[in-house]
Amino acid sequence: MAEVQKLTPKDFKSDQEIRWCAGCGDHAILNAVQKTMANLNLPKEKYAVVSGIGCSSRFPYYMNTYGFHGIHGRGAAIASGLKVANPELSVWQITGDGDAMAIGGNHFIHVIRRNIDMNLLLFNNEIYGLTKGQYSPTSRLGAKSKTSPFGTIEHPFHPGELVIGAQGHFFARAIDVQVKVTTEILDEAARFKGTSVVEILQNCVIFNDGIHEEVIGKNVREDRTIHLKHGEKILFGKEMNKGLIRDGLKMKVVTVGEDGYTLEDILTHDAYETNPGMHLMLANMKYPEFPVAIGIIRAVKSPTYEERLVKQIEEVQSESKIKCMDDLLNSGDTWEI
Amino acid sequence: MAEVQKLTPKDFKSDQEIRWCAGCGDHAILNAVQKTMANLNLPKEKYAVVSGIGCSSRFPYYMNTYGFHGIHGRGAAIASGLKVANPELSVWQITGDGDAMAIGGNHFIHVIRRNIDMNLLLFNNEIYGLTKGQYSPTSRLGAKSKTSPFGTIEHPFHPGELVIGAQGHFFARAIDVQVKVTTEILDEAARFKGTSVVEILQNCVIFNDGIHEEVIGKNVREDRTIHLKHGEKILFGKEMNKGLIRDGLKMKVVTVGEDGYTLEDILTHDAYETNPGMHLMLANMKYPEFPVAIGIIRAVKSPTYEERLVKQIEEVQSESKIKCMDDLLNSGDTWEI
Amino acid sequence: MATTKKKIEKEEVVIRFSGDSGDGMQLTGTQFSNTTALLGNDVSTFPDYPAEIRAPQGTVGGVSGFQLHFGNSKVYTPGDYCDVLVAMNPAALMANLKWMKKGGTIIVNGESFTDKNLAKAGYDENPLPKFKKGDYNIIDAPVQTLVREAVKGLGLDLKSVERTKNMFALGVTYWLFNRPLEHTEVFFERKFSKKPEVIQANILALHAGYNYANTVEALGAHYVIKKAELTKGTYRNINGNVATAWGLIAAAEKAKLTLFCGSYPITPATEILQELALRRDLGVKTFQAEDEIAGIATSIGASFGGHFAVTTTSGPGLALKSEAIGLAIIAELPLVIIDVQRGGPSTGLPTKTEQSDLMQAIYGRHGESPCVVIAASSPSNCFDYAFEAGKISLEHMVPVILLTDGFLANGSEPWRIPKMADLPDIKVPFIKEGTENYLPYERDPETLVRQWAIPGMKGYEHRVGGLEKMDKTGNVSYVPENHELMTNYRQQKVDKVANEFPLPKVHGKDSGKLLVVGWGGTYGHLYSAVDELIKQGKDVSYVHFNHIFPLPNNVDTIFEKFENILVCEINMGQFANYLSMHLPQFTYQKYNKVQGLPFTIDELTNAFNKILEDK
Amino acid sequence: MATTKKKIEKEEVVIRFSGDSGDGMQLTGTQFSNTTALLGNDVSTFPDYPAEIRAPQGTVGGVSGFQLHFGNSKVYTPGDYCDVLVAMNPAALMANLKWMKKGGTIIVNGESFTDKNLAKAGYDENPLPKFKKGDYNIIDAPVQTLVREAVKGLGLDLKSVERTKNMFALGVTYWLFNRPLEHTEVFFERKFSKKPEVIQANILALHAGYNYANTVEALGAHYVIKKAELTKGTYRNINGNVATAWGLIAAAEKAKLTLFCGSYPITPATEILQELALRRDLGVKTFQAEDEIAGIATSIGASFGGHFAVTTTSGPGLALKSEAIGLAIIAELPLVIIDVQRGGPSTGLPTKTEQSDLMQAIYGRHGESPCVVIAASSPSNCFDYAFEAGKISLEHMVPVILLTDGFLANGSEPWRIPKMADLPDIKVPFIKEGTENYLPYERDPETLVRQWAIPGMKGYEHRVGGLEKMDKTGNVSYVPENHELMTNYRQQKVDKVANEFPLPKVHGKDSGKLLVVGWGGTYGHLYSAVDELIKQGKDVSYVHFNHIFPLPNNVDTIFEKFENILVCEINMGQFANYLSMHLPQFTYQKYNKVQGLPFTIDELTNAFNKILEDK
Ligand SMILES: Cc1ncc(C[n+]2csc(CCOP(=O)(O)OP(=O)(O)O)c2C)c(N)n1
Ligand SMILES: Cc1ncc(C[n+]2csc(CCOP(=O)(O)OP(=O)(O)O)c2C)c(N)n1
Ligand code: SF4
Ligand code: SF4
Ligand SMILES: [Mg+2]
Ligand SMILES: [Mg+2]
Repeated sequence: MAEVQKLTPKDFKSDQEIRWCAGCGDHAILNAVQKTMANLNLPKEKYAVVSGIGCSSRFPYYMNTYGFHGIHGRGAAIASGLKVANPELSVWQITGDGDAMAIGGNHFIHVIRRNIDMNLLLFNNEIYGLTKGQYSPTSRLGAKSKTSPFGTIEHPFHPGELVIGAQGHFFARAIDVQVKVTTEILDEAARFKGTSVVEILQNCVIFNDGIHEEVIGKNVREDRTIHLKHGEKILFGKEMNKGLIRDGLKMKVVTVGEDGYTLEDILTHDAYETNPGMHLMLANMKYPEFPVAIGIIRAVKSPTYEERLVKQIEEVQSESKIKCMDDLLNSGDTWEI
Repeated sequence: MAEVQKLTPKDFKSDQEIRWCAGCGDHAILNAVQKTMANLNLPKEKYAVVSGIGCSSRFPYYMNTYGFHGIHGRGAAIASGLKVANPELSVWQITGDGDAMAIGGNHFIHVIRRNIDMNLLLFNNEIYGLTKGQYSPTSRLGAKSKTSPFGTIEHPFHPGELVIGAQGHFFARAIDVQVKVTTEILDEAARFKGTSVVEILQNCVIFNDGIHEEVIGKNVREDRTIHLKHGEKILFGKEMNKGLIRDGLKMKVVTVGEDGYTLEDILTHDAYETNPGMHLMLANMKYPEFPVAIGIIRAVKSPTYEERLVKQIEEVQSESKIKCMDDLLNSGDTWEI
Repeated sequence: MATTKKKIEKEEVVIRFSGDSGDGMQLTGTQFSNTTALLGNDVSTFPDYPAEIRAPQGTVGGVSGFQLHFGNSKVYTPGDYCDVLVAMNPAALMANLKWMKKGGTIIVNGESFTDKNLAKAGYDENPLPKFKKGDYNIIDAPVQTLVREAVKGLGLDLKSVERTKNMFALGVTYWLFNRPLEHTEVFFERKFSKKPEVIQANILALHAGYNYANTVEALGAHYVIKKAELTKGTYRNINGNVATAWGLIAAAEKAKLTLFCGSYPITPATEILQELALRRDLGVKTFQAEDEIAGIATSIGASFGGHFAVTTTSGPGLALKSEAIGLAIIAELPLVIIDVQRGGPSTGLPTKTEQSDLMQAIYGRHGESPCVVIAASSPSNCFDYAFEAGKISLEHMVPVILLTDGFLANGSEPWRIPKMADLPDIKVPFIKEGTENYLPYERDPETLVRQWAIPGMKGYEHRVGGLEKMDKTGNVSYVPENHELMTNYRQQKVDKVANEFPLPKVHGKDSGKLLVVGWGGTYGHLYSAVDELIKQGKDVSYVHFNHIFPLPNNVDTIFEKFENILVCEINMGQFANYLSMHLPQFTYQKYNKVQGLPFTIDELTNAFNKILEDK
Repeated sequence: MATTKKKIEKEEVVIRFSGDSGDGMQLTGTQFSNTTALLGNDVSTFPDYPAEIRAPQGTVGGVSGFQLHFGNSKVYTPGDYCDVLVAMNPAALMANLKWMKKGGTIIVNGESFTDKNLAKAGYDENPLPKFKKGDYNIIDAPVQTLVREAVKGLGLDLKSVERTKNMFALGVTYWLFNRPLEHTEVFFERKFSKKPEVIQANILALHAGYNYANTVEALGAHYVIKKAELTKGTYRNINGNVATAWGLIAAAEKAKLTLFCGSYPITPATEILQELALRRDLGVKTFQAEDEIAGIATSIGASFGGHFAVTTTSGPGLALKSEAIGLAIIAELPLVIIDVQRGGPSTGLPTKTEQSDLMQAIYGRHGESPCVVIAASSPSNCFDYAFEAGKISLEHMVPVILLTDGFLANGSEPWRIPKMADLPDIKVPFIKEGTENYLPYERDPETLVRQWAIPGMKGYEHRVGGLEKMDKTGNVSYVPENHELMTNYRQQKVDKVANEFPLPKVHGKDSGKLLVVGWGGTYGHLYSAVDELIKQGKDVSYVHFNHIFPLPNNVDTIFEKFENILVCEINMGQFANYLSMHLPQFTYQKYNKVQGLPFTIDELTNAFNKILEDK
């Protein structure tokens, strides 16, 4: 690869005007992505950003990279084809909770299952933004929206749980406005070989304003979220004195120094553990019983689909006598006239 | 409801010739379903059997009930509409690993999420039978088939794991040829209010013969499977002396009476536990490390979609002034000319 | 309110409110049209907004408009050119000036004409001082200053104050056309009952605008538009989407069935689902599905279960439903599919109108899979055609596709409220109780319709599905001759629906030089354009199609009496091509427009005149 | 092997092997045709089997058949009526007797004519003794007994022994037509190299059949069919699906691109995916997607990524792909979509053939979304049209739908192997290196084709997508006039492809009373039927279409010279209707069949004669 000139986030800004509402969480995520890419030391032309349809899916237009604004729900499939065709690219899929988990649900679970190396950024605002405010598969039970004027009657998906159910190897969670933290998380996601799903809690100021506020509000965030880091004790809170311990086959929150709990008792986060049980519990933690987990929850290495494909092709090619189309045409039973 | 005449399995046999291969596991499952229905004490016309496309999906034709042989992958959605329209029916969806988890993957996870009260029987033969032998989303990594002549390069889904990832409330596993056990399991599934998913390990004699044999083969079955029963110790083996114990946040297999383990140490199965962690581990158990779990792994009560819908309609109706179309037409701003 | 200026009578007026997407122009327009309708004028509206939630502020791309046309007799379109334009910023002026009538009134918020905003809008310099006297009557109002002044007692933050600018503009237009303020006042009182200061602010801004107009020099006169001579009755305003939703509920009530709608949101069809979701009180079951395929598949399941099932969508969603429509066709179950057309292909122009899904509706399925296709032609008659779609579907056990479009869906007009008792009955072909040996695919010899048995009915257990079925029994059959028989039955069953379709009426003479042909949402424009020429004594007539597949019987008897047939469509000529197939004995000329916009009367009359003048 | 009977020369013969689905008739038929092709005869085959993996044993519904037609000159169809029928059980006889030529030879496995089997087949009594002398030459062979005898030394279980019955039947027919056994022997040796006893058993059964035929009285004579006069060259047998797969690989090689196929299995298209999956050695990337939508969407992604991307399916799958085809059209990316048509609607008759997806292929999308549609017309020319589909798609940056059908897909024929060097080049319009200011939607003024830049290429970063795009830049645009411009460009770009299509050749005179018109997979039957009448001196000609949308230029110059035009299709008249649209100046008569079966020559010549005899 040619020597890469050091790029800046600005190099990743396209000339198109940004058409998200003022105050939309998408703006901050765009910044974080552009920062991450600038840090990654790859030339601009090696990036491809693929999306479906939704406010979030407008993303590729604002990136000065290769981009594909696909059709609703199919971003994961388009990105899969692109990555398999061109394994050298750094492929990013941008999607919304509707795009990924309503119409795109099948491609979402299948790309994860196949472990195709891409970064899947799921902007979760718990609403259909672009179509102006209908509930989504992540909207909470009872949520009122234009299509649920009397409240929804459906259990929402928890993205992390579905990712793990679909054999997910990488799952992380981030918060739109925390650009620095998000950039760190995206950096790890980008370096991870396999499908890295990052759920980003995103605010839709117009149709679902403040939906994450109870957990991530400035004043409460430190007590109601926990930033997981591999190999570190699972501690949180303003004073960093609350933590998670094992409780039978489950977990519970304790305060270090209270009820006889010491730092010793606190669990250490292991993002690399293959068994998904612990990661499922971490991904599922909900306020008020638990803090909501931010950071890399799961990152388990495994060969990617396209690596396996390339390897299989090489193996078969090295053994087969058929090297070109003429060989194939003349293989097997033929006769002369 | 009218007095129900005691029905026999024969009452549920339609006049159509059965078109599965001799030796196909589907035959035994058909028997088990007919037995279960006869036991349930519901009149015949209250049953509806819905399917997609696949060998397994031919099922409705062989049932002398209402039936709908849908299109590939859409059985779950058709059944959802039917049940919501007609909550009094006992709705059974029959599907294959391809029908449910390939093309039908999205409807599969969404019906589970919504917890619509139906019995979803997933015939898992790890192959596309009807189209003559291509690998499916449950085929094991490396499996050779007509479309993977050099072995697959994809991780398979584990149905139980995906069900739990999709907020599943009921998951069970059964073995095609064990008609009696399957009948028991189906009976519980039918009585459970909500989406009851039963994965049935099914043998395709033609395209994937013996795929489950290593685990369920007559001679090894007792040692390699475990029949879970709610409230009972998790024991298995010919002598019923092997069992599961907790090991940190995971589980392991021990022999009672060996290494100092006693019956006390053995875990008790709790199918009603809300937290899915334990059920995920049980559903995920794989030979040779673990025995494969048969029986009801998870059965957590929760209101169904259609119950909530009926309730919401009743509530709104009791409060609204609009009682008929004329009321609606004349509501709001109107004027006379 | 007392006003002091003189009054001028007008027959009809076109107003366009335009501003940034966030300026509340849709609300303003709706208020004006509701108030106007209440006064007894006929009104037609055309909301026109960008695809983004918030398109870039201050740019032409971000302009949101609401046009309305009202008069003292029936109005058929929202009008082409405006008598009055409200432009809340330079971009709105830039975008809309080309739609102004010479001599019309332009109300601008002069304070927004800053250098920055002018640049964003693409102006090199402020255009306001440049207008020639007599070109337009420009009312340059200091809107910001005046609303700030008006609401200053309320202690609102700046953002909330700014949000009332649209009410100022509305107040000006209310004065101009002598409309009462009460309706809008009541609207705010209801809508913001929990925020009294918001109510107050809007009402104060409204009055400020009204008073400003009353005071300012430039507005010399009120306009008076007499009531329209409309049929007696109770009226309401309705847009196409709400009318569609209500037509479906009405059909369910007439058929004595529960309405089920499995659907997935998509512009511009979403509002139908939203309107139905509000109607739990009428027992409507809406099911927001995971995608369009689940939308139709749940509806097919509900139809099998004995509900009146519908699914609503727009072009991309109709494409996704193609396979399942085939299932409903072969299962011979009732199902209504509503396609609110928008600009294609692919995501295309999602908020713009087009008629380009016609071929997809008729032919967009594999195999020989005929179903009925009909189209609405005005916002309010979406009610009638939705009702009819239900009636045909339930009575003939066949899927019906109803085509509307973005123009009808969002457009509104006053509508004489029907009485349910006056609507026709819907007779569902349920299996008669006591029937022995139910054969699910035995047909009525006349209509070829099969009888419907619903799960839960004792003694009629049977199976349906997508494989070819044996005549009468419905069992799976691969018998070659049976496949041909069933294929013919399915086609003929649909063809026979034509017997219920009226022959479309010709507007104008029933023979002559030129017959203009339209279908669906272009009715208002085509009618008005033809009518204008007829009034000028030109040799032109008009016929409009709401029944597409099958065509009504004997359409040839209409066509054969004209020298020229001109088919006008907002697409590349799909209906014309379709007519070529079914009535190949005629030659069809085409007039097409594919700009995401309705026709204008001007361009139509020009096109017609060209043919009329041809020797 | 030495044979002792006399020889009779024949020009052409039709044989049908038929039995239970489990009887191995497909294998038997394939062996006979391969052996026959190797001898230098021209062969055409028609496998015909039930939709179930194992349809009910012993019933008519469960009969699996393989028909083949071979001769000493070119054969165009698998034949209508059989000279020789092999019927392995009563059901096979019941199902196929109507296809027998009077006086033909029927080889039955008499031991299977038990009461139980007769009843299952629907016979009241054994029909064999009832045949009149001279009706047919019935060879009633004790197949079970003889194979058991033949293989008894091998210690096989009963099931394995039974499985060799088909080889006995093959042996009889080999004797009858004087075919060598070697080819089949070698086949078994290769296929079961790890099961020597299976090889032995099959070879012994084959010989047993051959020897039985040589011995038995009833078979008085060998038939001798001379070699066909075929163009010199290397030949192989190929069926339509394999030919399609290979045509795609050839196009990729010529374009110097990797072939990517995103697909989901579906009868009768699955074999294309399977064949491509075998070709990892040629670098082919097959991606078995989770559904048809992912199949096409991954292909669109791969196309964006610079691969030659294809997706393969049948009718229901094409329906599901509709929306995404629109995306490829507006993104102007190359993509080949292959639709192997089967009987519809819905699941329909999945293993049977039909031509009823034509309208869907041309019009089955929302919006104005034209793409190229072409169709193959023989098993082996699936190679040529798959190659051409690739060439058009890559050179014109446009999706191309290739229609084949179940009849072509499974049918096979000898094929003269082309040399890659003889195939035309494929010139992909890649952006030229060093281009500055790449505008992704700038077009070649001649062809309107845009230039292709692939992710990874430095300096050409750009975005594509489904929203309407600005001319040249490709940025999102809602400008009304631009939408019309781009809509026209997309249409004209497709229309211009017609310039590369040859005018189809007329078989027979180029003017006269009757022109028979066909398209796609009916070529062989229509050609043969017309040819037969031409040889009888009748005033009839034939023209066949492989290029459907756009039509080749100047087709009117062909049509205008005939009094009658008869369009023959395995559907309800879709191509005829389509022609009405595009060439409305002609009147099209229709001859249609919708039975899941190809035409027969008889029914065609009857239909033609009826028109010819009409005054
Ligand atoms: C086939 C199809 N169906 C429906 C739509 C309409 N649609 C566009 S975006 C969207 C949902 C957007 O929600 P989400 O994915 O959460 O994105 P957000 O706008 O919230 O970022 C819908 C329903 C469409 N464009 N295409
Ligand atoms: C839209 C569509 N795509 C593909 C098919 C072809 N098809 C029919 S069944 C099937 C897979 C069957 O596998 P599975 O669901 O596992 O059922 P099984 O036959 O193994 O019981 C496929 C791919 C189809 N009928 N329709
Ligand atoms: S509608 Fe919501 S999600 Fe969409 S741009 Fe606006 S704030 Fe963001
Ligand atoms: S192919 Fe397999 S799954 Fe299908 S009927 Fe036969 S044995 Fe059963
Ligand atoms: Mg969202
Ligand atoms: Mg299967």
